[in-house]
Amino acid sequence: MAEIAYREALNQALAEEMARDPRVFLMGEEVARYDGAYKVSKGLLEKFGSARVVDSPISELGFGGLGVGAAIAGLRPVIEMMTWNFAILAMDQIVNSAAKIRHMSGGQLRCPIVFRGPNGAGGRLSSQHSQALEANYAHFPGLKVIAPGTPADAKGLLKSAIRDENPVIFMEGELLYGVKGEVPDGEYLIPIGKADVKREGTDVTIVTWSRMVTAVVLPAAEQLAQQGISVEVLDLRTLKPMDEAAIAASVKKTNRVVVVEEGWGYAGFGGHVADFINRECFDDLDAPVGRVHGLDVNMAYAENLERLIQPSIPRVVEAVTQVLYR
Amino acid sequence: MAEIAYREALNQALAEEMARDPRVFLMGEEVARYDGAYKVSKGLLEKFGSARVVDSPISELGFGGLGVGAAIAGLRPVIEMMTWNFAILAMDQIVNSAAKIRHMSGGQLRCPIVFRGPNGAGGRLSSQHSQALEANYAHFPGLKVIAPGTPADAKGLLKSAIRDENPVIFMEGELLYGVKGEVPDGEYLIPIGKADVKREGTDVTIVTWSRMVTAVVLPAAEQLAQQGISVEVLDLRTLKPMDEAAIAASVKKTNRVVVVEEGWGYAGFGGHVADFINRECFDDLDAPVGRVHGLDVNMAYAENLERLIQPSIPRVVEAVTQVLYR
Amino acid sequence: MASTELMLTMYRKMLLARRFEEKAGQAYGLKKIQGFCHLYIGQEAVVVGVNEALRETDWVMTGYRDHVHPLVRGADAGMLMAELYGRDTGYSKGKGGSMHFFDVEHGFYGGYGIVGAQIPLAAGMAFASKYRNEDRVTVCSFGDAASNQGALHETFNMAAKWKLPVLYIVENNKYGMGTDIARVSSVPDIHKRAPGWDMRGESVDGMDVLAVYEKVKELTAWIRAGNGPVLLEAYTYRFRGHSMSDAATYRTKEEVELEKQRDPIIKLRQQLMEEKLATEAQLEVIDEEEKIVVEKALAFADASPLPPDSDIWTHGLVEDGELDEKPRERVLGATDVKWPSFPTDFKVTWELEPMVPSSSASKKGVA
Amino acid sequence: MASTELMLTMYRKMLLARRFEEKAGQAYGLKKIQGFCHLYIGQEAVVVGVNEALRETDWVMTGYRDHVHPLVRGADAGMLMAELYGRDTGYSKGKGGSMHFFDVEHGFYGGYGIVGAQIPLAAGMAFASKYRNEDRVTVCSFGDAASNQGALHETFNMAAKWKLPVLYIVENNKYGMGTDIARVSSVPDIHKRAPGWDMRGESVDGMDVLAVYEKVKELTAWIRAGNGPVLLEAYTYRFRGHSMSDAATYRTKEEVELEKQRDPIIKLRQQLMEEKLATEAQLEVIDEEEKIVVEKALAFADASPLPPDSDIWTHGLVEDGELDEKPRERVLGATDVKWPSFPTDFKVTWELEPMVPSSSASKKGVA
Ligand SMILES: Cc1ncc(C[n+]2csc(CCOP(=O)(O)OP(=O)(O)O)c2C)c(N)n1
Ligand SMILES: Cc1ncc(C[n+]2csc(CCOP(=O)(O)OP(=O)(O)O)c2C)c(N)n1
Ligand SMILES: [Mg+2]
Ligand SMILES: [Mg+2]
Repeated sequence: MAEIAYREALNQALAEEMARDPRVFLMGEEVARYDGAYKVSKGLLEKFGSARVVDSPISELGFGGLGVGAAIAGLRPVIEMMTWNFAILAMDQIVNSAAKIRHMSGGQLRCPIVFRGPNGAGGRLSSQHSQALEANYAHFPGLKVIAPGTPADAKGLLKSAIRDENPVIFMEGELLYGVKGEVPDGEYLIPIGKADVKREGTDVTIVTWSRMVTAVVLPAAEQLAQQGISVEVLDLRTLKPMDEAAIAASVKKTNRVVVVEEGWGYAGFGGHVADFINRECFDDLDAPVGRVHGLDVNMAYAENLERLIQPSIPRVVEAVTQVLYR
Repeated sequence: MAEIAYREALNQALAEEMARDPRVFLMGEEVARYDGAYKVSKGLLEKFGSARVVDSPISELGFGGLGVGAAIAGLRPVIEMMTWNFAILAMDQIVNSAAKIRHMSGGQLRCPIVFRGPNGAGGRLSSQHSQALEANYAHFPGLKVIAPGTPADAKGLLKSAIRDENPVIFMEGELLYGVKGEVPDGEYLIPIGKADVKREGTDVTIVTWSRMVTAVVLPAAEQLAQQGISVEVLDLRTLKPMDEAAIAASVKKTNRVVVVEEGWGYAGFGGHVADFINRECFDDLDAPVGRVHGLDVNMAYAENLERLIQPSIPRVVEAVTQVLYR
Repeated sequence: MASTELMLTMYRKMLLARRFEEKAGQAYGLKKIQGFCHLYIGQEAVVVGVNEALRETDWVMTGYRDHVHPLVRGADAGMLMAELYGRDTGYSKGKGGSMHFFDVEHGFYGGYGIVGAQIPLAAGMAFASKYRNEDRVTVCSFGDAASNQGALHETFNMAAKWKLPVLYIVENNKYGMGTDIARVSSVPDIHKRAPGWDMRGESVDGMDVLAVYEKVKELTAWIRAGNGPVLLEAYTYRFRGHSMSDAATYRTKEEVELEKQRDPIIKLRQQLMEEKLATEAQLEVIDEEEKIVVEKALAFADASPLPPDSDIWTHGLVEDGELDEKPRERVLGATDVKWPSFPTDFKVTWELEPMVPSSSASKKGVA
Repeated sequence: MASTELMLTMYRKMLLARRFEEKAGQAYGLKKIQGFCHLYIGQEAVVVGVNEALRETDWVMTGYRDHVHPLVRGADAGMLMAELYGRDTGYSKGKGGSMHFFDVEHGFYGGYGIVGAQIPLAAGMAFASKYRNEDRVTVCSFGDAASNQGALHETFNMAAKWKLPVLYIVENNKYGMGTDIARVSSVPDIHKRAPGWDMRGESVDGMDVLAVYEKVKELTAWIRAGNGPVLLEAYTYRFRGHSMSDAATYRTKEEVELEKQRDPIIKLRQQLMEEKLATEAQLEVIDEEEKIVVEKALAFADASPLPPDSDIWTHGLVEDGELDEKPRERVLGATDVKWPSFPTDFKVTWELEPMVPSSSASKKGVA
């Protein structure tokens, strides 16, 4: 097992799948000669040539839709959105074309495509560049939504996403690209829809995903352990479909839950998770499900404001303490 | 009090506000000479002229953004989206410009604009034309979201929305336009953010909004009354900000809740409501919050499938029975 | 030049389209068809002229005014009508309805309800063809009003830059819903915008099926030769309202009457007779035959069941191992279905742009 | 022709811009500024030439490469620097940072981070001006790569059709991030696309401040006369990377060196000296003075506090009765602040299109 960065894990996944399947191509802004704005596609142009690693114009709706067209015509596009903030421009093609073509055609067509790119805050980028937008896509039938938090999950899930027969929204963490972790060598696939216990515990379950896993929740769990509180950390990894069995099993064990997410709480994905637990695990719950999320305000540039708006270790610790009624 | 249709109530609101304030103008596809695709703007062109009632090209992103520019320059645009399905094309300008300009400018600018149009199913229109998309907008800080279910609420709230200093997402019910109801004569304003008890009851609260109020929930309540079950129907009317006090008060009284919405359940707005109740009214709850929502699938054209996919009176009755443990 | 046989084929197909649509309109009045229903009546010369100039292996797509595009490609009229009725025997099993026809077997790829959304999709299909080095043209129709969608600008730029084998046909019927295109377009002759994307732009009388046919023959040859995309504007007219619920009072009676004198079916009929290529009786027979086709289609749709209730759950996500639906095989048990199959192992030989070593790229993340 | 005084003003402003940006770059190296930071160095002639040709009452907006647009309009350098530092004394109280400068007092309306998003906004501002019958031009800059956004197509069509008083300036610095515009645009000379919208398109040497000034004088006069929008392409070059984190290795050293010989500041300096309009010593004094302005700006920013933590909650929604922030008044206690105020009672006299009775419209709902 090698320790590599999240961006490198993604790069491996792309390179391996492109080598394996000539139908796979990568398109997006700056993905080819520039190696990607975040260097995820480093070296791919040299390896696979200019028809398979394509620098697009700044035309998110256009190349997003072009990808969908290529997918229904038998290719397996990976469309890089420089960030999900910009992908809002392409949302129509994602939710009205990609997510609906199989259904509208009565099963005549399928649309195997991956839309991928960084999600969430990038560090002092102010409001237009710091949005975690998973809830918006998870809402639509016809899509799968993935948000890996570690290099290994990033690699294993991107490979599965590329092989999937459906449109997949693959949300990377803008601040995760440089984060390192162990990644199994060689062919490594993680099934879509399976959560992962990142830390076992008995007193309380924290359900989370993406950057929150390593940046906030695991350190908070460590801190809580020192106070004698045993936290189970359940990393959803896939948000749609959600691993309800894994959540239910953990709740059965700990009887208390906090959901931690980077994005806004209002109509956020955490509310969906909490609602599921409250309804389906009601009898196992000893306290209402707690939530920690980005404050429901636009992101500010100033250092102190940006820090305060985001979920933090102390806020997670506080939420856990609260559901434990301590 | 006159009994008028929902579309007429909206028309009155527009006409009155345009007469009152020359800064108000209406722009959108077919709003002028055609009187609006759903005839909401009937007669306004004649009354107010071609600079204040403007037929736009089919350019949602363009005229959506044009509206935002006009708003920061001191006008009060009402931008009609022929339906919210098409407004996805304009979403970038709504959530990245309108919702953020005051914040990004540190309070130098304000953006008083109303984006309005029909939301939800329209009747045998298949998947691309039958989406209830309130959750997607409610997620963003910087926006207000309104979804009136009756002609009176439509009029009172549209007038308030036009006078509001903030960007407002105003979602009408595509199948509500012809529905009639009593509307107070003359100046009639309803404050944004206030829910309304549409029927008082003691056994269970149904929280709902928009078309579900009259089409599904009130008839279900009537039916349940015949079984001796007293249902309180709370119409949120405004989804953001949500009238949390009204919800809490009703739950305190009934101890049981069902949330009913037309849209998808997965990461839907109903999950947000349920999560709020579960967390903030936990001690008042005698049963987990029940939910009824559109099935999490794309809308089909076939008559039977379309009917089954949508929330229905029997499904609401069943959900109520369930939270009552009967 | 079109042979007599071809002219008769085109005459037959235009009549089939006309009769099919007339009956669909009637069925709508009887509420057998519901929702939005956009008839193509008046515009038949465009789709028929285009289609006869194409190869079987070419691909076609359009917006929501989509009944006739698959019909003239060979789709089963009964199954199309059944889709309008929302029946299990429809091409999309009743999921799509009027706006979302798909007949992949005959290279018809939809049927899209978001104005202009098919424009980038078509470029993507053409991209796939070029990527696999196939000799195939993708033909994408859209309306005059759709030309003001930003997606068009973004797509035409890419299509032209990458020389994608796609023929865009703007079916300029003068109106987007109730709005005269000249009221909302700064350049209402849309093909005149083509130079802005360094794209070839052409126009044709869309009420003259032979002219359309000849023009598309020429343009597809040009596209097949690797010259890149073309925007062809076909000037046409819809004789009915925008959709079944539109009384179309924004147009004067006189205007409509004048346009009806350009009826493409009458025009071709006159030509066939004047040039003595067919007798009136012969042409009458064709009409009768096509009327029977449509009657049968109606009967088929009427006799067809609704989809099973459990179908609400199907065709959302593709499950492991799930195959694609082949409608004619499923419904009619047809054994002659040619379903597209694409290689999964091949070499990409297309160089989208001359290779330059990426060593010139920065090594640090940036934005 | 520009007077000597005006030439010296332009020289001074270009130097102010250059020195400001150089120091901002250094402060970025010291991590006093973080996130994205896009310098304008090399492009100063565009913004200065444009601005001197405008009136105080005209409006200006641009993308994220926005430091210099407000600076040359009269914004306080210290408060701009404080915004870059994310301090309470910044124009946006530290909420916006580098990409979101706003100085409404001086008619600078932002500062947008979504490529191309300012294009429709500017049309809306021009719409408002025309609606209120104001004699005002809105000027909107964007980059060469932004020209491939669909929003541009949609907006240019409306702006041209409605003859909105807006001047679009495409600051063609040859690259969008790391991509040569000619690699992704089928028509890389963007003004040549203008006829596609029936819009006047022009170009100018964006390294020649006098040429820019003269051209904009002419074009704004034309726009003020009611002729509609114009697209002006200014050919320019950024001497630095796309943003502070871009090493810009996608360009050769030779290319950059060659472009630097076109440095607009050196060019004007030579011209002033050759034409004996200023001595070297005089010009040196100007530079020294502007350096001091920038030093003071840095000192001001350095000495400024962070915004209070409670500011996370401010400027989300406008509360009842809440007034707009006037940054210079708030921070410097300035009393000479001219804040725009728009009438709330007026008559709209603009006829966007000749009135035709709407009685011709259908009375039934339709789509
Ligand atoms: C993005 C979007 N906006 C608006 C609509 C509503 N709509 C449906 S058809 C239409 C008019 C389109 O006219 P045109 O492109 O000329 O095609 P035609 O109907 O004449 O064939 C409109 C506005 C839509 N379906 N999608
Ligand atoms: C919609 C969108 N897509 C992508 C980006 C990322 N991005 C920021 S600047 C830029 C390049 C823009 O180049 P150009 O328009 O030429 O302006 P310049 O930076 O040269 O001034 C890109 C791709 C963005 N901010 N918004
Ligand atoms: Mg049309
Ligand atoms: Mg550039």
